[in-house]
Amino acid sequence: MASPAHTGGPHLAHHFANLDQQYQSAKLGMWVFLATEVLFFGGLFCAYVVYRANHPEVFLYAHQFLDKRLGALNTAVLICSSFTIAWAVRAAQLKQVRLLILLLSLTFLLASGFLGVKYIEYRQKWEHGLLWARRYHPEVHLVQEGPGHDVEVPGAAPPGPGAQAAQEAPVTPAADGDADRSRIADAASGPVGLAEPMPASGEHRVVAEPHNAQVFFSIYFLMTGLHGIHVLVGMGLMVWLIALAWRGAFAGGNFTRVDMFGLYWHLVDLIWIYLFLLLYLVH
Amino acid sequence: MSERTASGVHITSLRTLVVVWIALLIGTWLTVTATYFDFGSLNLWIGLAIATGKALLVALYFMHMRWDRPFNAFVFLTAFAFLALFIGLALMDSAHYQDVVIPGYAPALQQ
Amino acid sequence: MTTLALTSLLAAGPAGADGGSFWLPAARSTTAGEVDSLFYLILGISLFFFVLIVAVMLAFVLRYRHRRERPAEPSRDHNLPLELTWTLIPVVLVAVIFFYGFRDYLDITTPPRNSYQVQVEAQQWSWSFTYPNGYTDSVLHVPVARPVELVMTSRDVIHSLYIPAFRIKRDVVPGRYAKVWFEATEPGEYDLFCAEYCGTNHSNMITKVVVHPTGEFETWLGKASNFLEQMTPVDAGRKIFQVRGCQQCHSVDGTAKVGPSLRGVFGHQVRLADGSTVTADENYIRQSILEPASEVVAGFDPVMPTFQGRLSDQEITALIAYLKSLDGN
Amino acid sequence: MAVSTPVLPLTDRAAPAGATYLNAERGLRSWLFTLDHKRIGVMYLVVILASFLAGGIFALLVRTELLTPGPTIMGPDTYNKMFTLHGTVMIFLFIIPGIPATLGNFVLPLMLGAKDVALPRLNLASFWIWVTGATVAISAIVLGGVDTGWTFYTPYSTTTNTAVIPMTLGAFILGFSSIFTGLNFIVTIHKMRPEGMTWMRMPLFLWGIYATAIIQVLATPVLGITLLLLVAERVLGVGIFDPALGGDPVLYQHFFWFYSHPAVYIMILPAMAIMSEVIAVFSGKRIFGYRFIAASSIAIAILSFLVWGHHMFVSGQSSLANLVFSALTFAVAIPSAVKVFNWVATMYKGSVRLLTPMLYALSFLFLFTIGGLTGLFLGALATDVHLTDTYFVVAHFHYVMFGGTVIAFLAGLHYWWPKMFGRMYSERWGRVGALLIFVGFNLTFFTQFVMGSHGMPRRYFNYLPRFEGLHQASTVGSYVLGLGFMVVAAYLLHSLFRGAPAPANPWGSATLEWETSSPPPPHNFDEEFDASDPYDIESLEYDPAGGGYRRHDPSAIRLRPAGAP
Repeated sequence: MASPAHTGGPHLAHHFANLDQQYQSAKLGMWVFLATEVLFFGGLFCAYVVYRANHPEVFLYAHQFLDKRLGALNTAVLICSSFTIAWAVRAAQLKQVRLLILLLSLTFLLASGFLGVKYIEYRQKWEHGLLWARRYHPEVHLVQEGPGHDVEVPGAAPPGPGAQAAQEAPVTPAADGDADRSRIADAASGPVGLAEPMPASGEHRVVAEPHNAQVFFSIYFLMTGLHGIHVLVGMGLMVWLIALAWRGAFAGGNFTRVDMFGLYWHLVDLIWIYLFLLLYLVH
Repeated sequence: MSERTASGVHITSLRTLVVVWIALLIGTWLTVTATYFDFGSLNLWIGLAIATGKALLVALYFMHMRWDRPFNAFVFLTAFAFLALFIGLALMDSAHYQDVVIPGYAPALQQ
Repeated sequence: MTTLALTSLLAAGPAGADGGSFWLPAARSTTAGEVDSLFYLILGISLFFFVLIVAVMLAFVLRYRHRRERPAEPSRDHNLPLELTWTLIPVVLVAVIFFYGFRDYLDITTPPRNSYQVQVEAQQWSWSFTYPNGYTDSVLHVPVARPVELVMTSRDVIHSLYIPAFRIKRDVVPGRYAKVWFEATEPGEYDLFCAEYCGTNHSNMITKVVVHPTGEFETWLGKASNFLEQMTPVDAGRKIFQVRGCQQCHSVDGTAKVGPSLRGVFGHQVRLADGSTVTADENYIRQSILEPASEVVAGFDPVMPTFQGRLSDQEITALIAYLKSLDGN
Repeated sequence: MAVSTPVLPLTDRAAPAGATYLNAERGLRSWLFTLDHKRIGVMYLVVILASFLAGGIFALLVRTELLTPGPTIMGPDTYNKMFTLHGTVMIFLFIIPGIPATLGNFVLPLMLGAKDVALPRLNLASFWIWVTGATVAISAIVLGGVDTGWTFYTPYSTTTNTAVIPMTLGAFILGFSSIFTGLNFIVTIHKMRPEGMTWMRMPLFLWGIYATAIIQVLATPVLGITLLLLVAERVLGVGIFDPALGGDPVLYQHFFWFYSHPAVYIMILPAMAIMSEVIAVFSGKRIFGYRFIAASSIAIAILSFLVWGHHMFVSGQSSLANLVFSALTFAVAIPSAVKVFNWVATMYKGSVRLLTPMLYALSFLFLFTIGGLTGLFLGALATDVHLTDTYFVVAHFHYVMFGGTVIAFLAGLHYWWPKMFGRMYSERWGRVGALLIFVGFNLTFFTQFVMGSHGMPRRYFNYLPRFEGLHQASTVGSYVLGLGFMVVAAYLLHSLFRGAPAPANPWGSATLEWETSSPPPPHNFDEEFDASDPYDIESLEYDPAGGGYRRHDPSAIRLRPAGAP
């Protein structure tokens, strides 16, 4: 709304009666946009719920390949970035431009840290072939080492029930009973570093890979990928805001744009809170 | 306690921000430790409860929902209502047609 | 007025062909009667409301036509009792329609216990029906007055088995079993369409349902299923060629279709997509039947499905004999 | 979100006295980067009508091909690409943006007595996103066309080698244009209503546009994620919807129809919005049952999200879901019926003027009633098994979308034409066009009801000989329809240059857009309004000199002139 050269108070557009009407219009518009984002991500959450409800064994089996500690770290990083952007909005309202620039840069750093951790996780999946459906060639499988403790071990998974020919005689299909679904206890701690080879001590019962385990990784990459794109877009907007702040656009207290960006960023954090729970903490 | 901008918009105090921030970090720690105890079928719901609690904290305090026009909150909740409708009906149907789905059918992956 | 003129103009329409009414083809299955009665119930309700609304509209337009000296008379702008009645009456009517719709639907989708089961396999642009004794045919033969259940699956995309005369339709989705049942009431031949868009020859994915009078079905099935012994290899090969869907994509008169024409192919050089040429002998034909994508003829897409496990060796040798016979003529 | 292109600041629109929004500024840049909702509405009108022309040509090609069973003028693949293009162009490019983007954009701020929509730059962004999306979608034609139908059902859409990705990306981008228009209208109606215009004193056109905006905002994002997943399916092979990779094609249909059924209400609600205005004005009296019509708009908007499963009764959906969706489908039929009854009741004791907009309104009532009633056949489970995926469905949705939305669009276009362009069109030719379209439409689509109930499947390039007669009648009808539209286009274009200058209020309507000149000045109004009654037609009188209507006491609804303290 404000023309960049303008450093006085917030600028009133010609078609509004007063500043409050203008601010509330921007606010309502932003909340409606956040509603569309909720429904946009909602499609993926629906795919998650449908596949998890109908194939729970896939999610119990496959989520153990995700590193809980990196997930938790990322959640903390995003929560901190939510804090810094909320404080930045406060700084903009109080016309503390230097503090605003510092806090926006801090949020930017935290966001890039978040993407860095995601890169590490993605590279691990890439190396172990744990990718989406068409490129799912796992080179790691779970070995049940003692009660309730599953551990990642390199080496191709044994042909689980999934490989059995799907073209058996077309009689009404017997439901795939739970008999051969291994009892996967939740891992006491996150899987040991994916890279380290498993000490071959004693006999270990290999956890059979359930049917269509690749669906979990498809949903994982779709959800975290789309979320990552939203983080990238957020980082781009932060650079734009820092540039505007540098040129003094917020000196006059016209904080609307920082406030709107803050709402967008909090929603990105809010969606990650659910992603972390649904993808990493399945049990 | 609550300051106001020139045009009357509420400014959240730093103390509130820090308190909510700490609460969120504790919430994250709580979610992770909750996975170490097995509450049986309740696990999912406990996790969701904690996550929703954290989400409410972010929405109410960080996103000013508590001091803003209630209609904005109503718009946000409507989105979740329609999402629940979509997930609910799609889940109801998919759960009821699993008996005719060929288990593990993925011919492109079998070769 | 235009619609009335229209309907009389079209009375000939498809109605005359098979003794059906203006609106519906002849009902030839036990459940078709229920569907038709519901259809006419809804038609009645619709015609009544349609004529009512249009008549009242025209009456008001004519009665209250604009004349400068006669402005609009004052009249109420809302009337709660009237508005409630014309809300509740439709609610009751649609509830009745919904109830009959669902009750008849349950009859349509619950097959009787002793129904005769036929396996159906839909693939891009042909149907194949496998009878309990293993015989496969591209035309659905069924006994009259006996419930028949079709257990269907698709090899590629979504198709939909639709028999208008029996008022049944069911999508055939890959990766699952679709079930539909009917009990034919009249012997005869009825159309069977594919009703879910499935590509280039979607409109040619048509076959027939032949309903045999009582007692004749078993004799037909007996004679048809051991055609390999009775017929000469060339005739058996021709039957397989027509029944198993080969003719949908390969012609025998030289014109290329989705696949190359097979006339005069046997024993001659064939240029492959990768530029090499190979002679079309028995091994090449057996190979292209079992692994079609391995040696694709130049200029054609590798869309032929594999027949691995769907054609017995005896059937393949009969097919090869048939292709040999295509050489000269 | 701000478009950082150099834009004319809004305040400096000190247009010379008497200048209208059309001639206040000159030059292409003043149009392409305008923030004026009226210019954006006119630009949308041009591109929307161009899309309608393209979609219409594809339709005529499809109908010409169906003159004879075998190939008539094209092969099966070309035919499949042609009906897909007809579907996608008509739906994503024309009818979804359609009325809200053109008439809605132009009339909404005027009806509120406002100077512009709440977020003008978002409005311009929405237009440019439409242009981008349309270009990407149309590029599918040059890349070989797409032959999946506008529904893109998997696994066919993931296995065909035609240009599915450009078309789906185009539709994905167009989705955002629709979201931004809806968002803009919600904010405008909430925040910019004038003095005295409470929710229950708002013109019914705004109720209809508001209900449409709710659906645009809540349904379109799910289309976005569905199309994105389809592109991911083809490019990466994520196996969510592709059964070859373990996905579930029926889940795709749930995703697709969760948007696409509310989308048909995005199409019909603006049409109903126009009907409430046109029928009230041309019956010369207050609308009947204002509360019921407004409430049913919102009821339709909400119920439209509950019924999508009736597109999937035979597609492998479970019987329980069929039961639920069939019952809910009948619930959504009630508000539409209530509206039709209210419109007919409005004409009671009125003074009905059969001008062109009213002719289209009467055609709407006739055709939409047929469309709505044939929905009963498709909502009942037993009859739907026989009728779905046949020409009966094709006829049903054309009666509702074409007979409903396009006919109402023509009514609205003629109704607001004087206000938009300051010219009157020729009434005589208007009536000829309306008659041609009405006869052509019925000949084209009533025949398809008969074909469909006799079992003629849809999307068939080659059909059994017994349907040839009906197909030929339908094709002849489509030619009459095409002729009708040429007549309408001719006299409307002619009126732009040589039409009689239009008075401010040619029809005698009491809503605020008629309180300013035709065409309006760039800033719409010079005073503020106390708009407490949009339908007090009694306060207007016919002024033979100006050829239009005038208020007895103009100051009755005017507060102090704008700007004065």
